[in-house]
This record gives sequence, structure tokens and C-alpha cells, in this order.
Amino acid sequence: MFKIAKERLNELYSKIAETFGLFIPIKKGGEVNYHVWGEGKEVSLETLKTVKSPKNAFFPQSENLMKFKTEGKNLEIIDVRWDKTEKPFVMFGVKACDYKAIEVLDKVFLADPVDTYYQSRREATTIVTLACSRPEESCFCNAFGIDATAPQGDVTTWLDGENLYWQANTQKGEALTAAVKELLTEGGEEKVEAQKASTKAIMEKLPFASLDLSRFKPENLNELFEDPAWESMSEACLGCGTCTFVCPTCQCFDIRDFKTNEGVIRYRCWDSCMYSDFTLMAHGNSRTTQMQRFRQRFMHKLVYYPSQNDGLYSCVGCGRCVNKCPQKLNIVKVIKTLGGKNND
Amino acid sequence: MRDVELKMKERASELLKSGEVARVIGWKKGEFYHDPQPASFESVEELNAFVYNGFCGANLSKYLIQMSKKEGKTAIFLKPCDSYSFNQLVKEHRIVRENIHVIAIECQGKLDIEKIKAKGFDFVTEVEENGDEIAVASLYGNGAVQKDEVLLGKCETCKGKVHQVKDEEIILHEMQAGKKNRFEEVEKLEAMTEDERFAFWREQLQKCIRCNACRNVCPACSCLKCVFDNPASGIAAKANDDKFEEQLFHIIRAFHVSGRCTDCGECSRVCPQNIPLHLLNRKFIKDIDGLYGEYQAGETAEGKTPLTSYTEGDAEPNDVVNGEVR
Amino acid sequence: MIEETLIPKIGVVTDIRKDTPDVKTFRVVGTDGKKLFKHMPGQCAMVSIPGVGECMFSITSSPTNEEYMEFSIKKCGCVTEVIHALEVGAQITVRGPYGKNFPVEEDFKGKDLLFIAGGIGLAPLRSVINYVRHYRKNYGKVVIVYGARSKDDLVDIDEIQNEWVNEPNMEVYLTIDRPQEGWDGHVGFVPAYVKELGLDPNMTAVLCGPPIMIKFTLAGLLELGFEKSRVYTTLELRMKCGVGKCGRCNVGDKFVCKDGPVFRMTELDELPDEY
Amino acid sequence: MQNVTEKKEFTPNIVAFCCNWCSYAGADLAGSSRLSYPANVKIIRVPCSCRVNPSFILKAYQQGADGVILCGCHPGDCHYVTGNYYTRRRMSLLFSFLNYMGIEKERTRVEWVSAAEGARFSAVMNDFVQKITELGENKRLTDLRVKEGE
Repeated sequence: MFKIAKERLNELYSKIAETFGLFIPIKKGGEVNYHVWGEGKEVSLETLKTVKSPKNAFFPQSENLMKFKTEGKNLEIIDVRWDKTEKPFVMFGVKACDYKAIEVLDKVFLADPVDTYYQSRREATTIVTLACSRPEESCFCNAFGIDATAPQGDVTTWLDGENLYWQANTQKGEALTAAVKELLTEGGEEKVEAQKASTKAIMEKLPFASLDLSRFKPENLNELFEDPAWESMSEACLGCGTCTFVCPTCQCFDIRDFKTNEGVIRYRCWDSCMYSDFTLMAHGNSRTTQMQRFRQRFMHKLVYYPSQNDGLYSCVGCGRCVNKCPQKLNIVKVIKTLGGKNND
Repeated sequence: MRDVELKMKERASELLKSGEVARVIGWKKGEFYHDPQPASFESVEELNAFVYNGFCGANLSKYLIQMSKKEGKTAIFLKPCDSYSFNQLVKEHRIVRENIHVIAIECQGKLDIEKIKAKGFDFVTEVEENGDEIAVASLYGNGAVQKDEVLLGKCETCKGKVHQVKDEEIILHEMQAGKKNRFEEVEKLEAMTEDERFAFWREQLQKCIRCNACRNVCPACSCLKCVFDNPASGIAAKANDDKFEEQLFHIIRAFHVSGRCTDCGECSRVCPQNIPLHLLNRKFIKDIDGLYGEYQAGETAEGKTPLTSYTEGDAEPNDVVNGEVR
Repeated sequence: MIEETLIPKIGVVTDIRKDTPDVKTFRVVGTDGKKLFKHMPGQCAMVSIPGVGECMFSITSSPTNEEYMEFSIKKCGCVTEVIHALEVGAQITVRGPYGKNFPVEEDFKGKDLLFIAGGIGLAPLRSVINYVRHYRKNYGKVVIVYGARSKDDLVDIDEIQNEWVNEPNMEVYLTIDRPQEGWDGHVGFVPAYVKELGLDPNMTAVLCGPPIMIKFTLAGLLELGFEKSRVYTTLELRMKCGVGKCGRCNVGDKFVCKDGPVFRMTELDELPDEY
Repeated sequence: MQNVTEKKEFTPNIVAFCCNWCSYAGADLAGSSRLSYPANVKIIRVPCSCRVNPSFILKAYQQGADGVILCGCHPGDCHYVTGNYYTRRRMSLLFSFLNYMGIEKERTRVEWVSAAEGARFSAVMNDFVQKITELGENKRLTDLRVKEGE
């Protein structure tokens, strides 16, 4: 294990930025989101939850896929993907829940047939995770078996009042460590162990620590789908996309064309199953009510996705929706209502 | 506030029991003290979860678009600011007035949990409202904050504590208007240079994730199909692909609600990126006041709005600079 | 077979046939004049006009046709409207094939087959019917029941009347909803006709058409003694990616683009009712 | 659109929305009277100046316009009696708002031009083009995707 003094973090960022594009939580316009680091930027590693999750780096809110050019009757397709030969990048300060969320996304985008747009960005990234030390009441990653005190990733780091502690886990992580080695000194194991213990004690007190998910099983799919509680749970839903867009695992997208002076750009962008036009076709819509759309989102996270992926839930308990839903609806309320007998 | 909640619950229970109304729209207990959610109650048993406290900031009037069309009468609890939206919706024939029983309720200003957390209480376990002081218990320490410092943005500039519509009222204590002038922030922006203003809005709007929360919560945004969802409009768009789209969305939205926006402040309350969207709408309100005479949308449920009327001597667009005739 | 999930191939429209007032069949090949890709009966492809949009269509031509692919497209939305305005020689984009095909090499083999279609629902069935005709000896008796609103709305009527009716051991029954001048065939809705025909319930049935037709025809078949496990149909929902990633065409935990569009009735019974 | 390989002198793209009854006829008259106005003004005919939705103006900027001018009948002379009175209010508010967001005030303008004012039409357009040329390219309200490749 290595460490670096907190005051020297800027040197670390600057060193990483020499060879990598460095994405790190930065405060801009009053809110903390992942942005590319640069001298003078206001880094905020302590921020527990960036508004947008790190998924934005691999699966950008909007991404050009290809261009079409027309000459007479002839059509030409130009691949405009992100150039792999550009600088590889480092995602710095990813929390345990958000790291788990990337695994959830991997299972969608890297499943056959591989989404090469996602893949190229994913492969070019070294992920440096940061252990949590000050969780808040909306956190419930432990309900999904995630250990916020020791996240995985290419490199795991811990931050306390004095130092950042650094431990490489993978080859990519070793390579990054080698690149910044001159700034690191050895040691810090005891401090990290102490922090882990104290954070774990806090984690036990999280109000949602023991959510009962036992009823969310593929065999209960139809029973859960038909549950009358969906009506009242979704009643206040505005049908906005806040929960979807702040969610680190939501991966639905739309593909759209945009006409430019030169031709047509085909891009994909985030879409939300909460939107009324999500499933709208020329001759009908399979989900006409907000209740159906609300149900779709939570059934997907808690039943459909696990059924397709060996029981892995596509919720990681980051609590962003708990904080951000305009009308205070969220997945916790759904789990408590439908999850099983042990929820109150 | 506790006494108000009890009285409201009691009245809701009476109304439901007597069959005078089929449902009551209010707030339901959340997971914490600070996250009550809007809900409708159709039986006395359901009222067990009824709650009214300092975190019931949501404007409930828009739910009436759906609810007032249901079988039977709907009772709704409206705060003074929500009553403006209610009138505006009646004016635009979006809700059926005869099917609604309006209960005007007391409001002493609503609280913003994010502001409380920012004071160092980021693992809130309990909140207690004691008049102007809010006692907060958190895992990382207990303490008290001044109410004025943790009010929702929209309550800081509260435009008044008078209900514009009511069928009955539950007001047990005197209410006070906001302490700040609501145009102060607009004026601050007006005083900036063009470049500074552009930079300010660029930085703010760049955060926009196009979640549509501002649009969907807005009582003035009651179109059956929004232009931004309609591919035939030519401006339909979903995510931000270019800075232009954020500007386009917010300019068109602000313009579309101009003259109809009651300044309820819900857009800024719900924005996940905390973009001060109310400053867009307030600019229109301020300009309308200055150019065409003071106008407050939602004061009445009748009459024309500034943009659906005119006078022959109106100012020429080219002469209007910063909302004033030069 | 898919090298790049979202990047399509360029297709050239070499022939356009007007089947009915609102259905046209487009013949498409690659820019090299060859068939764009191999497929199986029942599979679909994403067809797009850049700048307008991309839509999923079933490939109506048989896989045994090595020269070209055909799409029968009904004009009903903004993309199909533009497609209908295309002329021969126009270039479009195509990607695929997507979805699970009809089990022609497994469950269908050696069986008597019953195909029931309504309106544009014939499009996906035409592919499998012609496939069966091509490998005729592998399958038993074939019965086709096809109905449309009027005689002008019967898709591929030339092929049906000139080729299908002459095929040995293959029966074709046509019906239209209302009596019409110049039509001396059967009149009536498909579900009723199916019951009237008193079909052998041991056949393997394939249904395709509007949801309301499927619902009533299925009820009729069950009454006749057909088993749900030997009745197939296809689903259609909004799709964007075609590969189970964009998240909109799911019914329960199944994606129509990946796990469908062909479903056995018993499979559908296990899914929530949201299609 | 234009292919800028070497840096050329800036010629702005101007979109002029002209009402069918007055300003479009005014433009016609300018043409038949052989009064010139710059070729980079693209006229879009609308039934009335009040048909112009703010989204039309923004869309013009998105597609690469450097200036947008709206022309209608003189107040009081509207073919539909009151249309341009509404235009006047809407545009006063919109222009003030655009400026509030940091968009240059002079980029957008309203002028009243009657069917008899061919000369005025020509003068207004010449003046507007000159102002926009001085102001330079529209950079604040433009869609970068549209201009890609230029």
C-alpha cells in the first residue's frame, strides 16, 4: 500500500493528467459532477454522490454513432466513433456503488453482440475507486452486498484527514501506479484498517441497511407485475426522467438522426422508460399509463434484469433517486412495499 | 405545525366519512421526516399515513388535471402559493372547478433538506421544527439551524400569504411573507455585462440533463403533447447533444409559460442540478410588470393575460432594452 | 453474423411492387448487387432512411432466395411514409438479421403446418411459407388461411394465386371482411373462418396479424383442440437497437428483438400482459 | 453551405420573416423597382408576423443564421386587424429575454414595412446586414453540429 499527503493531491492529478485524460468530481456551477481535470478546477473528492453518475464517461448522455453523406443517390456511412488512439483516461474517485454499477452496465453493453462504442471507452479507462467514510441516510449499497469501505477497481484509494492511501488491484492499476510512483510513499495499512472499521460501524446504522429483497425473484415475476400496489406507488410520479438520468445503472437509450449542413448525424442519447413516448409506435403504445412506465422501471431493476443476469440486481443502492426525485418517490419505497415480509 | 396537521387530518377524515368528497389530495409520510410525498387518500384508514410538515413543499395543484376528472369530488390542500397555480389552471380550463373542494392551509415557509445537509448534517436522522429554529439530529452530530437559512428558494421570496381561492381554510397561526425581494436576483443579472450574463447562463444550463422534471412539475406546462416530445415540431429533442439544445429548451419553455407562470418556484425546487430556473421566468414577470403594468398570474381565474392582450401604444421591440423602453 | 451492432449496411432498392393501396414490397440488395446478409424465416432487419429514422421490419423474402431480400411495408408512420415515396435505385440502410426465427429446422420439420394471417401479418409468414415450399419434402400438409379487409388489401395476391394454390399438398383459403364486387371467395373474419374450416388440431399453427385477430383466432383454435405449445405467433414493439440493449421492447424479462419476435403461445402465457 | 478553406470576409446569413400582406409585398416592390438588398437575406413568407413562434427564430439561429429580422404590417394596419399588436408584445419580451441570457440585443429585430414601402424594405435590409456584419458571427446561439465540417 502507498500513500500521498492530502496537500499534494494536486501534484498527483497533474501527474496523471500528463498521460491520461483525468475525470474527477469537480464543482462547477454549484454542483459536483465528473469533469476533465485541469489546473485551477475545484476538485471535490469528498462529495459522496455526484449528480450524474460516472456512467457518463462510458455511456455518454449523447454520443455520435455515425454520419451519413448523400451524393446524388449514393449514400455513404462514415464511422465517427471516439478515437481509441486518443489519450486513455482515468476515472478518479469512483465510489463502491458506482463501481458496481459499471459492472451492471458491462453485462448489458459487453454481452454478445458487444457494443463497441461502450467497449472502446471502457477498455481505455483505468478506474480509481475511493472508499466511503461518511455515508448518508439515503445510502443502501450494503443491501446489495456492496462493501463501501473497500471498493474494487483498478486502484482502490482511501482518504482521511491527512493522506490518500493507494492500492493497485489490477495490471492497469499497476501501470497507473508506476506512472505516479515518484509521488507515493509506502505505508498506511493501519490507517486504512481503522477507517474501514469505523465506516463499517456507521454502515450498520444506515436506515435501509436491511432491506428485504427476497420476493424479487424471477419466479415471482407475474405476481409482482400484477400487484395492486403499483397504482398507489406511482400515483405521484410526474413522468420526468430525473431518477433515470441520475441512476448509475439505467442504460436505456434512443437513437436519433440530426440533419446538419453536411449530411446526417446519427447519435444515441439517454432515454427514460418514464417518458410517455418511450414505447410509442405509429400504431400504438404498449405502456400507455404512468403506472405501467413506473412499474417497468422498477421491475427492470429488481426482477427482469436479475432474471437475465443470474440474480444480479441492477440497483446498487447509491440513493441518488432517494435524494433527487422531485416528489420523493424512489426504489426504497418500492422495495419496502413489495420486497418481502421483513420490510417493517 | 403539528396542530395544523392534526386539524387537516381531522377535516380530511370528516370529508371522506361524510362522502362529501371521494378523495383528498395531501401528503403521505415518507421514509424520513424530511421526505413526505404527494398522495391521494380515499379512505379514513389511508389517512393514517397523512402528514403535513415543513417539507411539504410540493405544489399539488397540477395533480388536479387528472384527479378532477375522476368520479366524485376531490378535496385538495393548497398553500397560498399553490392557490395561484390553481386559478391559472382553472383559467386555462385544465381542471374542473366544480369537482374540487379547496382547503386553504397555513404555510410558514418550507424547508430545503439539501440546505440542511450542507450545514454539516449529512446523515439526518430526525428533524424537529420549533418555530424559527430547526433542530436536526444526525449521525455526525446534533444541532440547530435557523429556519431563514434553510428555506426552499421559492419560500425566501414568498409573494404573500393570502390564498387566492378557497372553499374553507385551516389557518391557525399568522403567516408572514418572504423577507427577500423576488426581483433582486434578476436585477443582479441585469446589471452584469452581456458577456457575464452569457457566461453565467452557460455554466448553469450546461448542467442540465434534460430530465424534464422542471417541465413535468410545472403547473403552467399542461400541454397534452409538448413540442419537445413531438417530432413534427422540428425542435423535438431528448438529450443534450449540443449546448444549443439546452438553451433552446429553456428559452422556449420560459417563453411558453410567460404571462401564465405564477412564480410558484417548483422548477427550481425539483431541478436535480439546482439550476436557478425561476430566474428565467421571473425575468418575464419583471418585464411584463414594467412594460404592460403589474400582473400576477393566478390572482383570478378569469381575464386576459398580458400576452393575449395589447394596447395601441405598446413599446416597440427594438426600443426595449433590459425590459425598459429606451 | 453482426460485425458492428449499430452501423448498418447500405442497401439499394432494385424493385418496388405496390401490393395494396397502403402496402409496398421493396426488393433490396447491397451496393455490390448481392444479398446483404443471410437470415432465417421470421427474422427481422432494421431499415432506415438517414435523417428520418430507423424501423424494424420482418424480412418477407425466403432465406432460400440467394439474390435479394424483400420487405413488405405498410404505410402507417413518418418513416414508412418516406419509404413509400422511394423510387427504384434509392439507397437505404439495412442492418440485421435480428431475432429468433421460426423453428423451421426443429419443431416444424415433418409436421403438418397451419398458417393464419391477417392483413400485413402475411409479411413474416411469407418468408416461412416459401421456405417450406422450397424444402417441400421436409414438411407435411400445409394449410394457409389468409384474410384482409377487402380483396385489394390482400398482400402478395399474385404469388398466392399463381404459385401457392398450385403447390401439391397445400391448401389456401382466402377471406375478406365484407362482401365486395368481383370477389366470389369467402367473406368473413379470420377467426370465424378458421372455426368454420374445422381444421385438424394436430397441425402446428402459426398466427400473425393484428392483436385482436390473434386473440380471437387463438380462442377458436383452442376450441378446435389445438395445443398452445404448438401455436406460434410474432410480437411487435418499439425497437431502437435490435440487440437487447436500448431497453424498450421488453415484455417482462424477454426482449422482443432478441428473444422474439417469434414466441410460442405457452411462452407468452408466462409473460406479463404488456404487449 | 459555404466552404471556408481560406479565411473569407464575413458575410452574415440573415433570415427575414415577412408577413404576406405588407412586408413580403414590400420586398416584391423593392425587387420590381430594382432597389437592391443584400443577397444573403433569405426571406421566409409567413401569413402574419404573429405567426412567428419564438422557436422559428431560435431554429433559424440553430441552422446557422447570424441575424433574424421580423417584418410585418405597421401596427394598426394588420390584415388580420390585431396580429401585429401581439407580435409586438411577444417580441419585446423575447428580445429582452434573449439579451438577459447574454445574446446580443442587435441580432434580432422587428421592422414594420408596408406594401408600398419598397424603398424602406431595401434600406432596412441594408442597414440590418451592415449591423450584423459589424456584430460578427453568431456564436452564442448556434448549434455546433450544424456547422461541422465548415
